[in-house]
Amino acid sequence: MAKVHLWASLRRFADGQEVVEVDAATVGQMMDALERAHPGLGPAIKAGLSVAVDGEVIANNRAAPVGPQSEVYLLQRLKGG
Amino acid sequence: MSKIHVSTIVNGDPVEFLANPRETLLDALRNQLDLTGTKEGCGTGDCGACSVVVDGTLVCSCLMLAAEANGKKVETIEGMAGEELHPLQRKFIEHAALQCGYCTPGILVAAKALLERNPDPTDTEVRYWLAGNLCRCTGYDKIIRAVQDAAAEMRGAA
Amino acid sequence: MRYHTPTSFADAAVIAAAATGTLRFLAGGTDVLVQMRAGVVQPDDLIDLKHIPGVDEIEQTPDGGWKIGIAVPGIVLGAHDALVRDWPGVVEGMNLVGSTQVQGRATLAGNLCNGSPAADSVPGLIAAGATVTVTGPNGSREVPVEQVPAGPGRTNLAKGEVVSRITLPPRGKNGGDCYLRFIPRTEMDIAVVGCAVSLRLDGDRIVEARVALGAVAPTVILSDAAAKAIIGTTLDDAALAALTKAAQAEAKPISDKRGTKEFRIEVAGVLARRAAKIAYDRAKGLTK
Amino acid sequence: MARDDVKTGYKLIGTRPNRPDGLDKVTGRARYGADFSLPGMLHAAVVRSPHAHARIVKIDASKALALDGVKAVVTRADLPTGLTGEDLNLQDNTLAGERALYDGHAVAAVAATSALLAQDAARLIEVTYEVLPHVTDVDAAMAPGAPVIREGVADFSVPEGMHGNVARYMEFGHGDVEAGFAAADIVREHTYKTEATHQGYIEPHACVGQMGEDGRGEMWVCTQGHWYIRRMSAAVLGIDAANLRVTPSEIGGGFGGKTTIFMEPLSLALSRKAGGRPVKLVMSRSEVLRATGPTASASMDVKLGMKSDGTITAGQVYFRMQGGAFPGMSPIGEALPCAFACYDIPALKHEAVEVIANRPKAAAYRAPGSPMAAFAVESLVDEMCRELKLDPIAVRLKNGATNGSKSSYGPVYNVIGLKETLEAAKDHLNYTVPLGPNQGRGVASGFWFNHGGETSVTLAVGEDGTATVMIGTPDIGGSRASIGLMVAETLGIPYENVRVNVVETGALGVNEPTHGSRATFASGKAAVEAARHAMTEMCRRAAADWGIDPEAVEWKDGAAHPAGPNAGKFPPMTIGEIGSKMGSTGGPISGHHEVTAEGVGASFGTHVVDVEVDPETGRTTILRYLVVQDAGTAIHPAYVEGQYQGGAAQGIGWALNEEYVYGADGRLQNPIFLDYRVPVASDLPMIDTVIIEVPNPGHPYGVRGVGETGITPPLPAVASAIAGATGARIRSLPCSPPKVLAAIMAARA
Repeated sequence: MAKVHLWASLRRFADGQEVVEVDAATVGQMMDALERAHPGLGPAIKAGLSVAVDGEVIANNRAAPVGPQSEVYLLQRLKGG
Repeated sequence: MSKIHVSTIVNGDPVEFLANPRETLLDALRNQLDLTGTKEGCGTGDCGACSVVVDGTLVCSCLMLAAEANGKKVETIEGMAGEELHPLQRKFIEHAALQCGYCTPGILVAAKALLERNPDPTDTEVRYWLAGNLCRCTGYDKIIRAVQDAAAEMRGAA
Repeated sequence: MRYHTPTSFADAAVIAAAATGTLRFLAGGTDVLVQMRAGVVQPDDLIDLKHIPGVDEIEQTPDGGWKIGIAVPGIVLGAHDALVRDWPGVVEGMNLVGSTQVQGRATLAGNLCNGSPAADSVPGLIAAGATVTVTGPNGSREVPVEQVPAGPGRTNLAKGEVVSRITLPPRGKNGGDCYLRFIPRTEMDIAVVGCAVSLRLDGDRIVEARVALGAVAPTVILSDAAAKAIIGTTLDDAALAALTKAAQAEAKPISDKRGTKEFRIEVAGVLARRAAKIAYDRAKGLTK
Repeated sequence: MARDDVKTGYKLIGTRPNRPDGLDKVTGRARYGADFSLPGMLHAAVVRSPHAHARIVKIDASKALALDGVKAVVTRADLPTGLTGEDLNLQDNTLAGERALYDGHAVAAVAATSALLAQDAARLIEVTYEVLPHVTDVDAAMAPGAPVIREGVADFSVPEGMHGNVARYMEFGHGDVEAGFAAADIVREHTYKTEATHQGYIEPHACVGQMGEDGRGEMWVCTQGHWYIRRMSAAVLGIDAANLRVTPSEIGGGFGGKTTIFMEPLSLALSRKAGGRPVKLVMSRSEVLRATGPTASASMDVKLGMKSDGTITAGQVYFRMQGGAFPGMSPIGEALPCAFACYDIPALKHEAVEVIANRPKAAAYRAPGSPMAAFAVESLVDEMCRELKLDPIAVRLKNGATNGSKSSYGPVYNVIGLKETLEAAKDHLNYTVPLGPNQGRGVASGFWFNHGGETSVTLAVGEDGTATVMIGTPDIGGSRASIGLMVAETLGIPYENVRVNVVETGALGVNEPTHGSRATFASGKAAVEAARHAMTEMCRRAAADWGIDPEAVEWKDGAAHPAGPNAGKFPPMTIGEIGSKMGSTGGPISGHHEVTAEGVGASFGTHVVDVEVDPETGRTTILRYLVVQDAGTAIHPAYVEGQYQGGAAQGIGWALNEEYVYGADGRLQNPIFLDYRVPVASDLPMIDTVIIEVPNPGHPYGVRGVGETGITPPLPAVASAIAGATGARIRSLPCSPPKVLAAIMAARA
């Protein structure tokens, strides 16, 4: 199970958990599983999220692999000037 | 509102057009004469993108009525290069002294006017002469270097 | 908008007197065109004064003073060596207006008649004791420069009147003047505070002085108190302190986007002190 | 053309050839937004609200429409209804609905046969307003009793009980900050403020739009991203994206401000109403300053714990930012992760709220959020270094992030160059020049994530062996040159044989704008892949000609070669030969690559500035300025330096004199360049640069992207240098002379 770290202000949508464990092989599956487990996270996910999987930033790729031992951090979708 | 007949020499060519009395020289150059190399950045004389030379004097064409150009000689960026680029133009390319390039025509026209008065300016003199030409991309560093390099080349050639 | 190109001030005055809508005179145009572009002013009549003979000339009077045409741009003033030698403060004030490009157009008369309390050329003219010739439908009169501005954007000229010439008095011996302004950048700003000092020496002692402060009141202040603070002195530290205090007491600024009231008062004193020192050194012939 | 150094073995990358658009730009031929004209074209003008907040009671355009030559007026009633989310915000900003939300908010637009006539007509459109209470300051907008300027702006993230103007909330962190503060020798806490600034591109927004009654249209526009213009304009007007063809002009600067729409759909709406005649719409400078995206203003609390040896034990920030009258526009989501991105600190807490105010809809501005965050955090780090008499570079080296550090916002830094920038700054001559009276030195580091994003590139091989590259990221700072260098390096052909064109929306797949420092990184990466794609095909053509297996052919130096002795002996087949006969070997040869580019490399820089402050007037002069930044690989070093210098100049402007000044009436008081004071040439010294190259493993040539980080350190570095010169710490930007003088006098008293 991949460990998904939620930033603090997201935790209230996941019963206060800092880390949610999900079964997923890709970033897309991970997002879908998160939303199924905690529908309150839906608006945040729909607003657009980036992730860091095992330290590497995945800006926007649902197909990027997630391993069973992966540490995943959710990040705001980033852009720039 | 009757229009005013304006007869001028632009970059050596005689041109005539009818100006709205409120029309600026900048708008006439761009819209009537299709000389769009002269740019508007502010319309208030604060950015220098519209710099042209009228009867030998560097001015902002946004601060002059088209009607006032009657009987005068106007030089714009389009008249700067002959068969070859002016040394300033060449040095601006070589020194990467432009990024977006929008301020570049005005700066080139202004720098040329400077070097005609003062062929060997200090960096400070270049900076103060060009203080009315805003550039937001370069931080001016490469512009000053390009002007000085062109000045040195022109002095050597003279 | 009607665009007029009279060839005499008498004609200009007649056109101006007959105008019923919004009227503007065009000398350098660096203020009028900005106002037109912004839609702040939409003149019905615009009188271009540059077709009047002599408006682009600088002429020395028999007594050693100077007559300056109303369409002489800053860049021409700055290149006039004899004028700069006599009145460096007047010329440096004008040359601080806007950019090189603006200098190619902007004029003393326009800067004065625009009515801005922050106009850079006006304190120098006032300190110098300059006058302007005002021509109206009924003839001309001579007016001290300090009596022209009435408040921000306004002058004391009557309908149909136009400034037709600027006259600087003879500089005479042992005189010097200077104009300094404070701006946040090095160029391209409107003065937050301005100060001009003109003085004359007898030996090391100041025998005449005029001090004008800009941008610290609705119109430029000609300060007797500040002048008195240095007249009779050698501009020693005590005199400079008195001048600082007098200038600060005279300043009645407002806080606005360009600076706070407190800042303007403080800096009015600083500039008065600095300008007086430069004018003094010029009067002594130590500097240009 | 010799490389600046030879360590990489590249032939072209690292050289400084002339940019392909240089000639057009020095001769006035380059066509920018306002330089396009079409037959039958009309000119438009926009009516804007003079009130910060007002209900629009009535719009009467009858007098305008009665003028000969006035062809169309559009108001909100001409736009479709039913939009939601950001599409609705974009539409609301394009033309006000029931309420005008800021000074300068567009209310109506008019098209006429000349620009002067359109301006006259705009003045004749009578709008009746009912003025409503307003608020413009970030802290005032959250204060109890502040008018709620729009109901229901809070998104899911805002906890119960916050002010009605709060639109978003964020919190994250790690470690035990209380324990960290307890372990510190000194704990210091201050509030820092930055005022809104504008990107200040010299080219005002401009476009020509044409649309018939069938809803099919075209637009020529200055923009950083024409697919964004297409998508947003289509949404605002309720048309299909495919029916709008958008061609980017040359762009006269953007810095993030041209990544979105402001008035572009109005040209199309007016055109449609005027029987399909093209409509040119050009903003004045005051319209740009009043009604296009400045950056957010910010109010920021920072708390840091430091041991006497300089070890930072914990950090905490609470940022409040307003991004105008629309939610989602302030960069809190960027500012927070940037706050401590340069550090490896065991315990951190980040919190931020976004609040709306009666100001224009903010847009991205060069490293959005990072300069403000850096001003707050780096200023406090400097204050504590001075208090503890520690060298600011040594403290940053001690606490700085390095390879393998876990970043403050989650990801682990792979290969980064922060410490290299600090070491180079420490060793630079500028750091050792003795300072005179009233002089001070400031140091700060800065960070930007960099961005990949949606990218499409196509490369076509010509019959003569040249290559045409079609990219979709408008070139602002020389990216056509850098992409041309990478393609030429990859293909092994001369730089001059590659032409890179920025093409319109009808000619290429979707692209994000030139933003996030991504053009040379992402379009460059995709262009290299497109070149490789073409190389594979060219190898296949050669193999077919030689009658050998395609795998037995390799590409080098601009030609297909048999790979190894077993492939057979054939003379190399050049790209020119392959191109000349491609019609008879299977048809035209192209490569293409479409990707959401990943693999960005984080960007770090360190700046050192020396200032002199006039103790009697508070005026600051920049004496010396040094930018040290990691480029990854500098493809075209001259344009890398240009980005560093330009970023520094913008940051200096932000630090010293640029600010939005609002009156008590909520109107912008300085909407012209006379009073919105960007640095002029005489304000600045030469800006020294050092390019650090720690290649990014996520790019074929190691590119990181260099556009944004440079604006970040100047804010705190300048303020710290002023503190060094005067003893007075300015915690509220800009460090304008009245503020500095007041601080000096207060410190003396």
